[in-house]
Amino acid sequence: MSSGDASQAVALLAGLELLTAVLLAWRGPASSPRGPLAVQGFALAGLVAVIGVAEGEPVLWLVALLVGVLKGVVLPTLVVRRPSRAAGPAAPPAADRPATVRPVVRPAVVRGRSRVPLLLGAAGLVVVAYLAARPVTRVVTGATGQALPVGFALVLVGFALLATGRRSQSQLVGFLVLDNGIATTAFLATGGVPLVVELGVSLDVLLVVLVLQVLGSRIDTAFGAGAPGGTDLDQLRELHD
Amino acid sequence: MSLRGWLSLARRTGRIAEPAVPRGADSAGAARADAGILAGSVQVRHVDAGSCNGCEIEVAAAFGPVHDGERYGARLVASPRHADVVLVTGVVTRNMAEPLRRTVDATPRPRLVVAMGDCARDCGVFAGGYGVVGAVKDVVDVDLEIPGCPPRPEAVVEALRTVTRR
Amino acid sequence: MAAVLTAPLAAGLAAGFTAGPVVGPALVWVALLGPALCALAVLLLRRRAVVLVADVVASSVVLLCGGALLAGVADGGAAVVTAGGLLRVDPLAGYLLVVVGAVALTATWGGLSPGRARSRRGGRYTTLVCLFLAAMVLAVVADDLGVTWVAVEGTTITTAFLVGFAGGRRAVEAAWKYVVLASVGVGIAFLGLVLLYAATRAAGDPTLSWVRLVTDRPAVDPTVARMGLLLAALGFATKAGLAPMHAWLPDAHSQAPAPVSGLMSGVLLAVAFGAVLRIQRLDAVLLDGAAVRTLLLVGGLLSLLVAAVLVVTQRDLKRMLAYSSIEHMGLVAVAAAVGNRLALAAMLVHLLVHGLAKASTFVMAGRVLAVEGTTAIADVHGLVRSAPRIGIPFLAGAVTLLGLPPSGLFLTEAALVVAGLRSGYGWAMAIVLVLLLVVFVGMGRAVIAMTLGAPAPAGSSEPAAAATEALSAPLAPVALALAAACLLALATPLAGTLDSVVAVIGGAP
Amino acid sequence: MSGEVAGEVRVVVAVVLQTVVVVVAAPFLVGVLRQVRARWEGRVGQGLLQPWRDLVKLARKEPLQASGSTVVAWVAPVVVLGSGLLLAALVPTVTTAGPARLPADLFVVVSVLLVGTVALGLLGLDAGSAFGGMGSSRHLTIAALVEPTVLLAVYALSVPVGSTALGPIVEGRLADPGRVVAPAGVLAVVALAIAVVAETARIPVDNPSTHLELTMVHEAMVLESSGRDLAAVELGSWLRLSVLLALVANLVVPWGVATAGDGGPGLPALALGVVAVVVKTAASGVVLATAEVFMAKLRLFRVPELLTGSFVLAFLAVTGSYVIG
Repeated sequence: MSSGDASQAVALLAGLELLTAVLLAWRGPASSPRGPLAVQGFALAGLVAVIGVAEGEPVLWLVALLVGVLKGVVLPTLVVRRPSRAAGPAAPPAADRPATVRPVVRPAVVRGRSRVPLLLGAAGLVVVAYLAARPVTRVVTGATGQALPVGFALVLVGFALLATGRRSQSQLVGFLVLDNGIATTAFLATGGVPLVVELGVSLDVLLVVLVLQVLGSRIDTAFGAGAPGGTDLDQLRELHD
Repeated sequence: MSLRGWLSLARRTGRIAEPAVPRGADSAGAARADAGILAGSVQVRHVDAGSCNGCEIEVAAAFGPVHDGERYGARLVASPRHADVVLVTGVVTRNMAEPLRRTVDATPRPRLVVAMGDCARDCGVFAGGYGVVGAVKDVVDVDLEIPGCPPRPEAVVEALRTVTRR
Repeated sequence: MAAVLTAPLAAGLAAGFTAGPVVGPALVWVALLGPALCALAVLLLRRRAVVLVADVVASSVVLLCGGALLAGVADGGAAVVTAGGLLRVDPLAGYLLVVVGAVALTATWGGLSPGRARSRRGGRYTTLVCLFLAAMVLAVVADDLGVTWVAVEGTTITTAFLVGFAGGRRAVEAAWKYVVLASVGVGIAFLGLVLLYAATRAAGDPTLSWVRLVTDRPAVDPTVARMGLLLAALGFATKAGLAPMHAWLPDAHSQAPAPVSGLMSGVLLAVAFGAVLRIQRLDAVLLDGAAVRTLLLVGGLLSLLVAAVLVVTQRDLKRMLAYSSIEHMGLVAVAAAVGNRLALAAMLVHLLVHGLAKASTFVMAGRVLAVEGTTAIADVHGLVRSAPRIGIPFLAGAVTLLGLPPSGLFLTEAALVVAGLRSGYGWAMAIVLVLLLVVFVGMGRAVIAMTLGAPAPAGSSEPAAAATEALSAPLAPVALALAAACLLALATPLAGTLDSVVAVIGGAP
Repeated sequence: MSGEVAGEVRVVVAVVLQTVVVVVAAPFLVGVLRQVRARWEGRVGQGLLQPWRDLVKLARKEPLQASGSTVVAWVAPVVVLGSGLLLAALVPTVTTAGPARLPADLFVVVSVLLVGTVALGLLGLDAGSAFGGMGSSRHLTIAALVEPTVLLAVYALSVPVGSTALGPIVEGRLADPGRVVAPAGVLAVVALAIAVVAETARIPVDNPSTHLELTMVHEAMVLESSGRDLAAVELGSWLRLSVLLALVANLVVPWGVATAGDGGPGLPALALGVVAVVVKTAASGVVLATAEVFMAKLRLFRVPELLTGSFVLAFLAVTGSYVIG
């Protein structure tokens, strides 16, 4: 693979990641984030593979496989999974506090805010990312530096998704986009962190998503609403000063 | 249903339209000679002048997938300005007499008025009702009549085919 | 308490330490795997006795190994390196191990609860606490900053269910916010580490090893390295509870079970701050050190401000203690920013003393909750007279936290102010003093209202099982910890050890 | 005859041929769309010729005008048809060659589009009927949201070429196929495709076969037109649809288009260009109709969201074309 091909492939895959990030910001509250997330994950894995081929590092092929399985298959599946109430033992209420019985209300129509501000904000964030990445692109040599702003943009868009997400699922999606952005930056800027760290990071991300998934279902139980995409987190307002 | 579900449903269903029957003899002498320019393309504006909705169901069936009136060049439109045929169903009630007249006036010539169903032809069971002005022919000139209460979709399609000549 | 308890043991171990090169690495592995094995034992054995004491055993193991390692590496000893350089114990790591062990022992011993051990989920609780300890130990002894990051993220994962352990809407809400905010914050730190790695890669030697970065001083691109170090410091500061990234802290600390609150408040913050200290050292070595210093100074003063404002208006006891933690982390950050030897030494002692005092106070706050059924400040009166076994140690802990003499915090705060004045941070010290005074008044008023004065007329005469357990729970750990918190700062023989720790993080004279 | 003049003649011939091809093919494209939809629904369908039959019939009918309508009622259809014809001549569908005096510049093309849009809006308002005014208001709202997207998307495509004319952009993609899959190009084409769907009043922005006045956009504006006025408006709209669809098809699959070359395109190239554009446009019509079958029309309040999304994509394409190519 020539360096021209490699840089073109990197640009294409990075563009795909950016596109899926925008799609995730664009998506209505009722549509599943699984497809775009999976595409983003596979694009990231493809990026790793391309870098592996371009730099002749067979270790990166292994990492690409790991990333593809984790971010292309496992995590998107975990995000959309709705654990059934009966399956997991719900946390029993504390003995000293009587459990309030709430009717389980499932709204038929998912309320959704307008995505326009978020979308326009995402566009602005991408510009910010391009500006912020400029000093880094200066020091990164090789075919990958040009696409580096995409990693930054993903981080910022993920952050925006997380901050504006009203449901447990949207926040989870934001977290994954953020994480994909960091991973993209890592692979584009450095050709990947050391393998030990990479393995640990992958494990951590998987566990965090699992933990959040379980907590999300507990929130559903505690707040008594099982809307698609999880309970409206605006209800989480018992703790404040 | 998922997209894959829709695709497989569409594939399994295939074409559900009835096979096309050859057009019968030109039974409708009422179709005027100057309607010849309508051959092959007829836009239909449907007017409910006071129907019980039985005919409406049959109109919908005539343009539904099974009878598929569109394959003979007929098409329902949303405005009388776009129409060649005013398809009137039901007896003409007091409130609808004037709108019906205006609708027919708003239809550019050459145009045809088709009275569909027994009510539209001779008031049917509603004859003599206090709110009834009369049959369609008492209000506007009628070119073609489709008998039946309600007429079968095949009859609707057949009548329109005498205009489209397909 | 650490020194009091472990001095003889540590001396013995240190003797063996110098005898052969095997002992040091072995101690590191014991400190790391001990808690993990305790977790495994709980999972496998499921005996009530094991469930009850496993976390105490794990804490003791960490304390002993930490003491021995500190004794070995301090005062000119060579750092212990193992696992191909991934793990490395220098004096700072040894000291933080001692802090982890000592505070964890206080929290777990004081939080011993036969009732919880009997319950269905007691095993899960103990397992998670042991894993939490293991993650903290890994975060401290890792030399590779990437491994440190993985371990810090691991502390979030292991504490997530501990924060939500009580169940119910408030606990699960706190857990959700904690995991989301902490993992995002720590994610930012990883982005920073990635940039740092990219900078070192461009300089020709890609590495995240802290010691290699400090000793080799690669010629990194200053802009990228500064971005990376700032992001990394910011991310780890989230986990250390510095404002304005502190939003998760009051929720998590107020909803977690008391011993876990004590652990998180007393050591998790310190462990995360240890990572910040290493980042600060890198900033000083690779660049001019101004960026992270400014970040710490601003973050520290902001934390003090946030704590001062919210402690005064606080209505919940555990939230008040959480804001007190933010206040103390703010002090620590300011001390790190001042950065001379006196300030750094004061900061190190402050970390330990605050951890011991905070863990004791949280343990006592848990008993207050068990006895009174509430942590609302306004609903608790006259504890000293109604339940002296709880009221007196609680008052003692709170007074220690407030920094009244003979508390060690009084000395460290005084030393910090002196150090700040010497280094030309007079204006900052003025702000610190004013805000400390506000916190002192706000917290003091609440504590006095709760402990002194006449008790409320007793409502229900039937004490709950939890209350009975709380009234008979051991006081020894709290007493020991508070005694250590008062005496430790006076222990002059430790000065040499402190000197070597300060040398690691580069205290300019 | 000098070579220069001969070249110009060939260019004019090519442009005239292109216009004729588009005019002849546009109703067939609509026939394809309706036929594909009918087949997905299990119907037989009306056949590809039907739009042509409708047009011929409409042209032969007496045009009626609503009382109170003004000169706009017969001028606007002519303007709509004229803008469609001009688009057919300007936009590279069969050939990328164009007369030098009338550049197929980005801004010219968008202006021509806008002239048709505004004429249609005025036509809806003219009769003073409630639905017409409502349709015009919606139509112009959508247009106001779409035009910036079209401008940005084509601008992003023009960056690597260095020219805002559509012909060189298509030629550039033909010369360097890497640009077709370059992220900026992909983003811009996706944005452009959404803008085209909105501009030509297709699902999910508008439903061309609706009978419910309250949901109408395009249909509501032409409710009062009849006879040859209606024929002109319909043909104008179909021309728009065909030209824009062919443009998107040419951007995605530029192969086969007759390039300007030296001295204008030759006859074999033009013949190939005709076949290619017919095949490409028909294929994209099949894709569009299939997509429409499986989609629901968006609520009007959600349309700005869709169009903002496409605007963001176009914006990213512009930023991306400067940074990652």
